[in-house]
Amino acid sequence: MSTIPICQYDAEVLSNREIGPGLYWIDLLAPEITRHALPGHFVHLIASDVSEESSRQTWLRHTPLLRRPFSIAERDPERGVFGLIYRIVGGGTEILATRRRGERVDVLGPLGRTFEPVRAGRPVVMVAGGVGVAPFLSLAQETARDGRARPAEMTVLFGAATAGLLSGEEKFREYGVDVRLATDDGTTGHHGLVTELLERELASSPRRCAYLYACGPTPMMRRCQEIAREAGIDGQVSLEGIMPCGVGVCMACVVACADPDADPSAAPSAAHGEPSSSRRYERVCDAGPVFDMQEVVL
Amino acid sequence: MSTIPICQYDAEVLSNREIGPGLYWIDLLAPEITRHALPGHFVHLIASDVSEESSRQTWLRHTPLLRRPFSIAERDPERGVFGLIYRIVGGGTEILATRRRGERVDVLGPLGRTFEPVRAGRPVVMVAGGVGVAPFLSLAQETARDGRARPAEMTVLFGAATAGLLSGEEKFREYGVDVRLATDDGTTGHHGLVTELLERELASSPRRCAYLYACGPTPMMRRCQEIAREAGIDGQVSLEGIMPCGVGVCMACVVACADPDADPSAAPSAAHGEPSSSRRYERVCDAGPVFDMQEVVL
Amino acid sequence: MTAPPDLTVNIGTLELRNPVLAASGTFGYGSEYGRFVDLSDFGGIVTKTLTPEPWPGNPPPRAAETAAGMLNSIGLQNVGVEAFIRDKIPYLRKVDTALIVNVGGGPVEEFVYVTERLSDCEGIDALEINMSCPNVSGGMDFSTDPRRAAELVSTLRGLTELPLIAKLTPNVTDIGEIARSVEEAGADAISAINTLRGMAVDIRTRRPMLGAVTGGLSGPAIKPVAIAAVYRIASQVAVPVIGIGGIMSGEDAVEFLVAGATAVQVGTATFVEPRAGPSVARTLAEWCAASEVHSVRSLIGSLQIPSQEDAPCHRS
Amino acid sequence: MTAPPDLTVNIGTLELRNPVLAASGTFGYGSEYGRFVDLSDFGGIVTKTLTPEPWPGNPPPRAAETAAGMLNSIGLQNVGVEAFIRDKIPYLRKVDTALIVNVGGGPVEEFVYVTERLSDCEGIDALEINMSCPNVSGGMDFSTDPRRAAELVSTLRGLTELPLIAKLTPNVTDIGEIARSVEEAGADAISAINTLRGMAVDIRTRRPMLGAVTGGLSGPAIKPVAIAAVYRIASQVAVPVIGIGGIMSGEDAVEFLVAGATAVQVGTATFVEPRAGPSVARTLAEWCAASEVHSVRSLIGSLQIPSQEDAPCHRS
Ligand SMILES: Cc1cc2nc3c(=O)[nH]c(=O)nc-3n(C[C@H](O)[C@H](O)[C@H](O)COP(=O)(O)OP(=O)(O)OC[C@H]3O[C@@H](n4cnc5c(N)ncnc54)[C@H](O)[C@@H]3O)c2cc1C
Ligand SMILES: Cc1cc2nc3c(=O)[nH]c(=O)nc-3n(C[C@H](O)[C@H](O)[C@H](O)COP(=O)(O)OP(=O)(O)OC[C@H]3O[C@@H](n4cnc5c(N)ncnc54)[C@H](O)[C@@H]3O)c2cc1C
Ligand SMILES: Cc1cc2nc3c(=O)[nH]c(=O)nc-3n(C[C@H](O)[C@H](O)[C@H](O)COP(=O)(O)O)c2cc1C
Ligand SMILES: Cc1cc2nc3c(=O)[nH]c(=O)nc-3n(C[C@H](O)[C@H](O)[C@H](O)COP(=O)(O)O)c2cc1C
Ligand code: FES
Ligand code: FES
Repeated sequence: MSTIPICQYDAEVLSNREIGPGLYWIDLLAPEITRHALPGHFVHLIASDVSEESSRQTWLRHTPLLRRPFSIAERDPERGVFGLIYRIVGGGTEILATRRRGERVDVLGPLGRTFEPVRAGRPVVMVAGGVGVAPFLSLAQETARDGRARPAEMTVLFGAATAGLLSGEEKFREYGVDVRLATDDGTTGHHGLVTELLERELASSPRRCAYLYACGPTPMMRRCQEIAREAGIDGQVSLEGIMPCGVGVCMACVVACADPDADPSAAPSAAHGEPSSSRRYERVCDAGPVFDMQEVVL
Repeated sequence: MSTIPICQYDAEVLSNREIGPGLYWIDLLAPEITRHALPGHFVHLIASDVSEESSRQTWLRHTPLLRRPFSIAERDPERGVFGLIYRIVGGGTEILATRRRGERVDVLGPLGRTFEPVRAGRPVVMVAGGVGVAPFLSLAQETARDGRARPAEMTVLFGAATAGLLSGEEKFREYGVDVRLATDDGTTGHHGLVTELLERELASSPRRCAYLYACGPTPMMRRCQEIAREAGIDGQVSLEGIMPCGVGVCMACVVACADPDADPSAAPSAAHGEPSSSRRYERVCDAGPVFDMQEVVL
Repeated sequence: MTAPPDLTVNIGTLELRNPVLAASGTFGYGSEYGRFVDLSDFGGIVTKTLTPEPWPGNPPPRAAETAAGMLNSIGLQNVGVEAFIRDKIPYLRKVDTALIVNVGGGPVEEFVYVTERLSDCEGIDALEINMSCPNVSGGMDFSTDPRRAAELVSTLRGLTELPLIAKLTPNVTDIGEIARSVEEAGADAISAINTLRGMAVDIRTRRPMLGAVTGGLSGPAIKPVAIAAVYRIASQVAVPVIGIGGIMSGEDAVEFLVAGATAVQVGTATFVEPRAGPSVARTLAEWCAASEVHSVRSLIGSLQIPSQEDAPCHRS
Repeated sequence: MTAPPDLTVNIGTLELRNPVLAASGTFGYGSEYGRFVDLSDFGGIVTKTLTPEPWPGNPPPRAAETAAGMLNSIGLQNVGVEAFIRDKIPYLRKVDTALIVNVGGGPVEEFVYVTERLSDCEGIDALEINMSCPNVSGGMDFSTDPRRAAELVSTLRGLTELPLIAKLTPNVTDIGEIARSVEEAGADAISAINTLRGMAVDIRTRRPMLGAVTGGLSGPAIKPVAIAAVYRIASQVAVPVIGIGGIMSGEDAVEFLVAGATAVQVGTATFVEPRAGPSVARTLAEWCAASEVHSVRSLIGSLQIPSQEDAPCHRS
């Protein structure tokens, strides 16, 4: 459980615009959340319109029912604004995309465990698949902002299905981060998997990858794990999980972890005659979403 | 089952505006429905946004789930437009009020049994409570249009909680219909019940009331029944009922009727040892919403 | 594009053009929606439960909307089997789709009477037995007791050559047990689920929203319960299962088929969208085409249960 | 405005500040939401089901969203009773609200162990017995069999002075029968309902959406089922009933009270709105004030059943 104060905030939509096919960027005014947000943090928001002065039944205002988790992609602490990048995949994101400037969105955050900061002298590579780029935009921005490390020590390998879905890459360039692109359809950059870029990078300039971050589809992260293990590189992954509560109470969002002795609720009880195991289940919303690269079983 | 063709139509919203506190008027372009609509007909519409090109799950597009029934209040057969007057009472009407010009509303209609036409030489009184005025706006308009009776032979007694909810009365005046108003709070017209206006009218000029129509809250219609019975006047009431299907299949919208031998499914079976009764249940959507004044048990 | 997917399925000896049926009580006697919906787009139509005599039903109000669902307490208002044969069958015979007639009643004799009257009636393709009516007079409840359920089915089995489909209630401890017993008694197929027992209160008047106090819950809200029931039944019996509950789209139908259903019925959705049945059939076909599924038969019971060797324990 | 409405209610000897509790499994051990929600706004808090030892739970995925509801198959992942006493009770003792600890397990001995460990633990106001876990290992299911349910309750009754609340599953033929048997066995109150058995399928992968295949349905979708259960139980027993299922607003709480509940629990709604419990309590108070209800106690079981002399018959 993190010590950053959690805040529920009725954030004002400052802008909400399509930045690629089915890809959106939303800016939300929420000073109290913005103030404490660190790279890797996510928010849990209500996509539907829940304005108080409504004659709708409460459940009807909450359709779809559950909050939706999104990684913070950018923040402007002065203005108290943070930004999210999201892709329309179902009802919640579709409704979110209809929210207009001036409307309010109920946001809970900042939530979760954050990335290890980038350190001077330890060049990092970030492997981003699709909207998995979000937390790395934040990591790059904060690193550029606080100056603890030179942006030049950061490389982002960014893959997506097609060129239009690589929105956000220009921000990395602004921050001074080195960007390599990959697309499944070859419309730009490497024609193929982003993990192939990683292999190439490690082969050509291993010194530029002393630490690895990954966020994206599970097969991508699994491959990153393998590559990191083989190359003996430390790193972190940021995971997704179905998150009813987002704050660690419901135990739904778990991922299997390899280390057997971290959480007392983890050790399977041999007393019940159940198979024992060296795995435990950790909550992605609370122990994660950022985990040690090799700790999680993907 | 009426012989008027039922049509499901993706009607375009031409306008949708507030005409009183929580009271709205919507104009819908639906030539095929408009063509056959008669006074007393209603439509069954989907309040939520059900556009086909959506990534929302089907159930999510249909929230709230069921269609909502509304009486046709006006039509312009030339333009193919009909109008509804509706009050926001819950989620469905609240969402309907957010539908904008140019959007589409899925409408099923025209549905139900219609009013006996106004006949020359048989002066009628229409007693309207609140949005119960809708079918009488239509009755007045059609009567004025087809010229079969003189509008001067029509009187509408229109009651509502407060003056602002008497929207529509100006249309009666346009049609040349005599209008008397009543409000619960006395903001305009008679300070009291609209049925008191009816009693007064019957006492002062009984010849102007050879036939009675009523539509509004149940207590109002019950009182109209009594008054009509005592005065020996024929007439019709237009009822409401919870209507899942609107087309006579689900059997949910029934009202108890006094006449024992109209519908074969009505006679209670003594064979099962159930109490026999002189009542039967009739579907409001199909045998109604317009019923003979004395036939229904309110 | 290659050949369109094969949508045909079999319920016993009955072959359906596609696996989508209209559910009993939500499609009247066919003619009402037949005024403006093409009935031949359905795999079949199940008519409103018939009792021996016309039945007046429950006091209103009989319906209430709930979150993603609705309650009803119609109480089987129907025209009775004689009027059905006289007035409704002639129309239904002309419709180019399978006709399944739903049979109900209080005591066994009523089911027997209706079944006998229908069994030599031309144009009927199967009978569905509504064993799931929650409150029949006399307190006899055929589908909550496996023995009584089996008795009813085997009695009717002796009376007709038509395929017999037993329709079960979800309001039981183990629907799989009831399914086994009706299968043994000779049911050719099992329909599940009927509505869930439910209730709503008007807090302003402090009265029940339904005249009959309690009623049956249907619509998308109950789909997860229905899928679990179908999955359970399919694991217990060999006869085809017809899945019912909250289906609104072709994707919903696929979910039921993958969980073990051979066909599905569309109920409440038809009130929302009179062409829901045909639209489910069409989007099912589109989904199959897009997913390279050449025959819907290959979907039936195709659920993949991931191996759980990863899992430290199973306790839910 | 006159005096604010009296919201206090009694569950046996336990008086609650207001009738709104946080439901087990949806409020962790209090401290998680305690970081940003004022826990003293609750009538009480029910903690996550405890087993004797820490329990790892089911394989993921453990949740799936459904129409107006959600499925979960957590599988009772919890820290175990020892860690609870050591790490969680000290915090909970300081919170100014009633503390109800939910007790679970597979075999009876596990319930016995947890109950004994908790019964002399300071700060606990009542125990809720989770008899409704759908799939406990060994196939023992306490709340679907009235005899076993009674045995469990009477065993625990002998071990503690704390009020005992039996929490029942809706997945039974007659929840009223189970309620009667646990009342006779000494339960001081009955909580209903736990989740409905449900399932969902990912049609793309043809896999169940839950690692455990089936799970429990909760949220607004199940409210009508919960109200019917509360109404049925209240007609069968004299002890207080705690209503649970889909509550999101003060109006929902009123519905449960009028149907027969003495208190309510808010579960899934808390995920949507962390202050759902306090907000239900507040809007309940507002509703009472606006409706001139001076004490919520006067709402309990105040349902008016209209006389049905009008009705030709009752068959639903
Ligand atoms: C910590 C975290 C950070 C995330 N950050 C981003 C981000 O920055 N940008 C972005 O576009 N997406 C992000 N996601 C994924 C995003 O939450 C889902 O795409 C979104 O919830 C889908 O909602 P929907 O209603 O459109 O889809 P539906 O499929 O209709 O959702 C149905 C249900 O499944 C859940 N769900 C569906 N897909 C996912 C998923 N991939 N992860 C978790 N739950 C899911 C939904 O929350 C909902 O409960 C993140 C997820 C997590 C857990
Ligand atoms: C034949 C007919 C004609 C009608 N004409 C008009 C009209 O011209 N103008 C107008 O404002 N209203 C009219 N009504 C009432 C209107 O249908 C309801 O006010 C509306 O359905 C409420 O929907 P909601 O979602 O806002 O309310 P909610 O209370 O949230 O609705 C919940 C459910 O109850 C049903 N319901 C609620 N109130 C009524 C009601 N009074 N009658 C029937 N069902 C109801 C809804 O349809 C829905 O299924 C008519 C009703 C009928 C049956
Ligand atoms: C208004 C209504 C009436 C119904 N009447 C019957 C009936 O007469 N006989 C029957 O077997 N099922 C009846 N049902 C149950 C449906 O056939 C179906 O099993 C149930 O509604 C679940 O499906 P759905 O969620 O698609 O509606 C009725 C359902 C509704 C909503
Ligand atoms: C994620 C989740 C976990 C739950 N865990 C428990 C539990 O450990 N013990 C228990 O008795 N009930 C548990 N429940 C059931 C709830 O306490 C409650 O009975 C049910 O969710 C219905 O209420 P709701 O619709 O308000 O959520 C859980 C429910 C959910 C959604
Ligand atoms: S989402 Fe509830 S514990 Fe993580
Ligand atoms: S609304 Fe279905 S029969 Fe009238």
